[in-house]
Amino acid sequence: MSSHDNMPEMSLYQPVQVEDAIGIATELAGRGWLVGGGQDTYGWLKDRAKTADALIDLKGIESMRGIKETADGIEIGALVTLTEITRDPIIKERYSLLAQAAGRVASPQIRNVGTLAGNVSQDVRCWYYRRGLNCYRAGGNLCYADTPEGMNREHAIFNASRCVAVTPSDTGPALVALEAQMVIQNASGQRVVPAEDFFIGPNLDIRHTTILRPGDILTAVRIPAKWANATFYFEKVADRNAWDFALVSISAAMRVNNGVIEDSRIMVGAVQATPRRLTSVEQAIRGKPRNESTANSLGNLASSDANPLNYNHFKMPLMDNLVKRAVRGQA
Amino acid sequence: MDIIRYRNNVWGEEVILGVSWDLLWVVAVTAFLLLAAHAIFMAALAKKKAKPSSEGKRVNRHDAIDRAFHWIMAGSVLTLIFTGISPIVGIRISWLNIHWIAGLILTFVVIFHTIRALFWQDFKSMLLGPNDFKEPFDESVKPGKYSFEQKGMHWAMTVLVIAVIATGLTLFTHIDSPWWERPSVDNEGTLGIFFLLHGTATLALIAFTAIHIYFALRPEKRFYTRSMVTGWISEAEMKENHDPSKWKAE
Amino acid sequence: MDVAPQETLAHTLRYKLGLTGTKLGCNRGECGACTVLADDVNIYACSTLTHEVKNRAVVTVEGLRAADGTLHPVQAAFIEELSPACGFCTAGQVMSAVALLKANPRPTREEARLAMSGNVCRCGAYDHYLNGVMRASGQLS
Amino acid sequence: MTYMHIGKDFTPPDVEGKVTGAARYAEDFKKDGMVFARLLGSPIPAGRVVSIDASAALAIPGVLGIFTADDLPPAPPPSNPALAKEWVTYIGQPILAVAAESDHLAEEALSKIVVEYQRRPFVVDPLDTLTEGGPDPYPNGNTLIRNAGEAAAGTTASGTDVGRVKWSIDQVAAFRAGREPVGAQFGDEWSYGDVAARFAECSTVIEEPFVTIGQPHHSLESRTGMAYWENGKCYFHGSLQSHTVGHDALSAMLEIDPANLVFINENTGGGFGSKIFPYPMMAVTGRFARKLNRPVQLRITRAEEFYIGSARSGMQGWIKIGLKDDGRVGAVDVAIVNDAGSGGGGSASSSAEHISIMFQPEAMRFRGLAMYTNTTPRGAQRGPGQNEMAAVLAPMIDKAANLAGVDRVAMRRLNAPRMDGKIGARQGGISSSYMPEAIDKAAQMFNWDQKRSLPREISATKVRGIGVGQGFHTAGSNGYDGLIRIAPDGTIYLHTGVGNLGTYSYAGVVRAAAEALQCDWDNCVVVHGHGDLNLPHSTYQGGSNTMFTETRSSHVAALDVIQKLKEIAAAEFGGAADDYSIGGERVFRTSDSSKGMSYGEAAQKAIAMGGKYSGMEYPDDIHRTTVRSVQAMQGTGLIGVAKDTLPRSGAVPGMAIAFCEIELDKETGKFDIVDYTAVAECGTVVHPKGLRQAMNGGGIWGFGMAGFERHVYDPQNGLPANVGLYQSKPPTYLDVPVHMNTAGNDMPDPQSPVGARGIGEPAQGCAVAALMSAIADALDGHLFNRTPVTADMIINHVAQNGFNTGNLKTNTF
Repeated sequence: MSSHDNMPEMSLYQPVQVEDAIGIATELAGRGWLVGGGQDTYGWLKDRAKTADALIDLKGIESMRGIKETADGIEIGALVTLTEITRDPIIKERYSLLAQAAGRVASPQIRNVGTLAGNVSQDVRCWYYRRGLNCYRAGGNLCYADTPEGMNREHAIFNASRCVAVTPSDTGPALVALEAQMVIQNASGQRVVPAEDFFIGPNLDIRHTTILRPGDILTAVRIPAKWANATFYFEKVADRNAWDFALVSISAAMRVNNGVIEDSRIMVGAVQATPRRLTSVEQAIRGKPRNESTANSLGNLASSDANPLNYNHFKMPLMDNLVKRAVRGQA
Repeated sequence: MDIIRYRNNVWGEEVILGVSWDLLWVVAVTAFLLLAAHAIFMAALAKKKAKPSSEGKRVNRHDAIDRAFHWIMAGSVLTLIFTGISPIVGIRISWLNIHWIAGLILTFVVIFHTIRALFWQDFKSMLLGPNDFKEPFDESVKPGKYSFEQKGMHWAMTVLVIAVIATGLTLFTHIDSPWWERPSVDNEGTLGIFFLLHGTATLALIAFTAIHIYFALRPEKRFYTRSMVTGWISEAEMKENHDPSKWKAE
Repeated sequence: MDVAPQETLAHTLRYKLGLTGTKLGCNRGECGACTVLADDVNIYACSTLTHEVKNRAVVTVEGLRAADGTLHPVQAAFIEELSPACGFCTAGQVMSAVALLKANPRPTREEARLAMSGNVCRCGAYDHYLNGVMRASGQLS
Repeated sequence: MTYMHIGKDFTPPDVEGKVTGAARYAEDFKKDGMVFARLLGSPIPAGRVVSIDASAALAIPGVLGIFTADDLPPAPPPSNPALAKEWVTYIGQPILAVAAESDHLAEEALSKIVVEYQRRPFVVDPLDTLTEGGPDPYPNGNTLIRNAGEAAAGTTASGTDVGRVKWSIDQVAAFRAGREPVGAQFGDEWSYGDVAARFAECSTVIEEPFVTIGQPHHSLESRTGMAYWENGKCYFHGSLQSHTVGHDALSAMLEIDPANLVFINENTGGGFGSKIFPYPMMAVTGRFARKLNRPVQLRITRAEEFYIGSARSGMQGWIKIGLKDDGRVGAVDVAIVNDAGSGGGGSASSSAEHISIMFQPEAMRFRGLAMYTNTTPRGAQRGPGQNEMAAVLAPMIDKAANLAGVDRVAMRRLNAPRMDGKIGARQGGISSSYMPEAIDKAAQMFNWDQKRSLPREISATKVRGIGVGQGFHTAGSNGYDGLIRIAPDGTIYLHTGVGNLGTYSYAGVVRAAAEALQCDWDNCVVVHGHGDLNLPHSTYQGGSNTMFTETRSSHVAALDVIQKLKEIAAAEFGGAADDYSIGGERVFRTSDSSKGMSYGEAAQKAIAMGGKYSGMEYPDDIHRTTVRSVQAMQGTGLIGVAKDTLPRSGAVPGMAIAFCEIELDKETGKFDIVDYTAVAECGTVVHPKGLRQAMNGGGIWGFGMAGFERHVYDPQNGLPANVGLYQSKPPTYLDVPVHMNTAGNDMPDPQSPVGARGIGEPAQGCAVAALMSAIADALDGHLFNRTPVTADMIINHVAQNGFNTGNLKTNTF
């Protein structure tokens, strides 16, 4: 078993036009690796747990930067850093949910370079998988985490399909809650996909967490005006308050009128491979006052159909508690 | 191109992971080329023979229950092949549950068929005897209920289906199901061998399924296919293709 | 100087330029010992390709002294507060503090704590580094 | 007592280098022709190396060679070999090193080397191997047995072997369930007093199980060495906590005369017990350099630091505590099984020692056993034994005190050691203790009386927890050498062989010499960190040991200087040495201060007089390391050198008391530490900022141990989960208090010339104990019986979902 600290030899492309980047990515296909902030790239490569022939550094592409207002909301360039999101006046004012989620990612230095696109595209954090073991997600025949004695405290309680890893993204659930649209470009053009469909679970593709395929580049994220200035609740519970990935996170957007919840989108992170939408909770609170009693009436509705592993039962009460906090509006 | 895929196990030892899916393309291309060659050969060289009439007296060839079995089996096999291949070729469907449910259906119908064939059907009519081997070389020898090719296809399918079922059931025990949780894997190499066998049998099954479908669709054999839908063939078709002395039709 | 395409900034600084003040604690972006500034923003040099910052102004701990040799106020304050313990994380702590004070010259202690939170100190000298930040920003005397 | 230097803040000379980046650590050194070495680790938890094929690696241009176990003296179990061959006992264990012209090439070579292994059964839980029929981590057993004399602390044990001990399934089951394993075999036992009789007198008796984790050190500098050979001498840039005390051991590892080793180690990026003595990897660095005849830098990765950096031993135990009506601890019975990893040992006896001194039970029994497992080797880590015991004991003591109806702090004060305190099996005495006063001081700083009556409920979901805890470690020794040189220009060179592990004690201790010499600190130069700088034989730096031990050796060297100054002055001005005094860096006739000379002039005179004055002669009881240093400085000034033979008796206790107030969120399992107050009972405060640094740093370690740091092995395959920092979870800025409030008790210990004892380790013990106590308090006294208590456990407890404990194990947190 070798432990490495050097990057493996590989080539580097630094295109300045998105079309060039797509061309290179298409040509390299599976042997190319897109780099935004790179914060979920270099560890994989240094550990030799994944390999690629070439890095395609997208940071030189100006068209993928910046946050701009559109007719229906805003468009955030894929290369916008998490720090920029936390500081952007429009996002802070209208979509504070996203700003809060971005502000809880990893550490300041990682937020300074880590991009929104990278945060939603990052790979799962299952420790077996990250060790470079040949599990299902790595193309193998088995899962080391979901076994009678597997150490799976951080793993999924819903929708596992052979792989039990969870989505590590803090901004992903927030984007789904805001009904964001993901703008994806490839050689045959551009397509716009709802954030909800952008994330995919192991039942659909055990080796990927998003619908992106080689040659696809996530160039921007659009957030519609629908949830602008809505009532938001974000909370992330992690072991340590810096660096660590969520044990469970909640991203909720609500339309509250005269204290009554007219509509809501309640998303939970880190309980399954994709952001989990709690439609049953959304229905249960529709038309109800946003208060303690509505929150308490939910009981364990959110976690009732969970399927916990050996060490992650705590995620059930934790997510129920976070849902209650979101519904009643305070910690 | 590899035949077998190898990976390191949890302790860095090289073990078999399974069959190389490159072979899927080999099988697909080979089967296509062979069948295309056969089609061309038949079209160009085979002498035009008048097709026996499907009118007239009907002879029962397959009971409804056996036809149902066949089509359930066909459906489950095709479902299994499609769901099994989709993740390999990059089709994103939620395949796993469909796959094992289809596998269980296949298992049950095969068990049903086996029992029925052994006790209620004319089991001997499917046995391959020395005489059967004369059939391809002597045009005067006509088969009983099943031709040499049909018997061959049946037994090949039997072996392959049992192989995929046996290996598939073993693999099924290694995933979560409504009845059990997945176990720990003591020996990844053994698991890999099951994957290898399942994959290899699947490749062969795909090839034979392709051949089977091809012949089922060939004009001169289509009446058999009809009989698998309707249950009967015409007396003319029977006389043309079978030796009534060997097939005591009811 | 020849920089390989995949080379990290930390590697270039330490092994090509001999700027060994920037430390490698984990080399995975999990400790902060390699923190440097790129255009006044603190980043992990272990998790940045040198080619990524070729058009940016990179400052390491060695580059903080004034032209006349005077220590940077953060450095002076860290000495005064006996902020470093073993010292291995110190360069990174200094750089994060410098980045913070450029963006926010008079942070509250809570703001300082958030801004410094990407730097682990295994010796646990956090209180002393925070004192140093408050001193460097003129809020502690 | 009014001191010139003691108790005053100062700026240690190495701080500036740390903030400017000029301070150099082992991996910052370059040497012409230097090559880079990397280790290859075992992918299997147990087995043996069958063969190594490095031909493909060696065929790469620039790859210079490999170094295997065959290049080292044999190291049969239970020694922890630098490179394994016949006995591979944990995943990540180094098998070989490879060297190349660049680090990049060395790493490329690693992936080209094919090692064939034969696997053996493995076990990662100490109770699994202890159970009859359970697998053994070594082919010949599961525990260390001594078949000869005791080995020195921290060194590779000699006269030891691997043996086997098993318990019946019932005994193990009882132990796991928190009951006494009746009749079970232990490896280490002691007791004093009539335990049964004292329990009979107790009105409150509790019995509890407990488990603590093994915790990786993860010093921020992953251990590195750079060695080269010139003219038969080995120059070794290393990373140790101690300096000269390791010299002979490192020489032995390299099989050279100690005179031919130059060990250079001015800065060390953390050690926390894992670098007290030379560690096995250093043999590879030095010997590989000799084999290749090139300077070799061997640096390891963060993951390798987890594997070979040693770790705290986890423990699993059972305890019975009896309190009398008035809250006095009548008797304690404790049984501990340690997880010794694949090497090293447990510290169970030290755990019991913590109880014996902190609560002075009238009678006590201890039984301990250290089991090997196929996990990373264990070694000393900040208060080994004592601190993890402090962690699990604090909430239990709270429970007992509450049951007995005594205030938790009053109960601790009642039982705290006083000047006549006793410790351990032999109930020996201690040098001094002002623990009751320290408790009073801390309770007042924390405002215990007011806080304990605060409502527990803060809001619908938040509860307050108030905790108190104590830490202890023996904190001092004696018998090392002090060395001082006054140069002809009057500069005072204070030589110390103390290492620089980040506590600034290397500078703090020589302040005791400056104090005795009554000299201006600006005229002093601290000489340390480089073998060519003529350093004395100084103490090992572990066990909070330095401050007491080395202020003594500094003091005796200073006394020697003073005596020589007076003799020189007497030779110049007549009379007896006793007629002279010092002051203002002069030695002068007490009755006529005009008859005197400056230190510089005295040094010039010393050179002229020769003999013992200029180091031409030296005491015959000083260590050979010191002898070499004196010899190298002969005739260069006034040399003061002496071995510490000052009187000493009893254990030297370093102690601390801490208070903690937390706000715990019952819905998320998270808590904020809103007040942390601690007082060190460590004698006179030598360096106030340094003391706070030690207390605060120890506090952070305590918080990490109590609530965050993890040690996880998968029992199915022996894989460790937390090789990286984000999985091991050392606390960050955001997990600890915004302010920490720490101070010293500042009561002098009579056995130190400046009254000082050490404090490094109790600083963690008191913090982890106080936080564990506060968590239990916030949850209505619920005992988790383990550390760490992470958010998930608190959530499970609050939810009462029954999923909290499972089997308590040392490697599954």
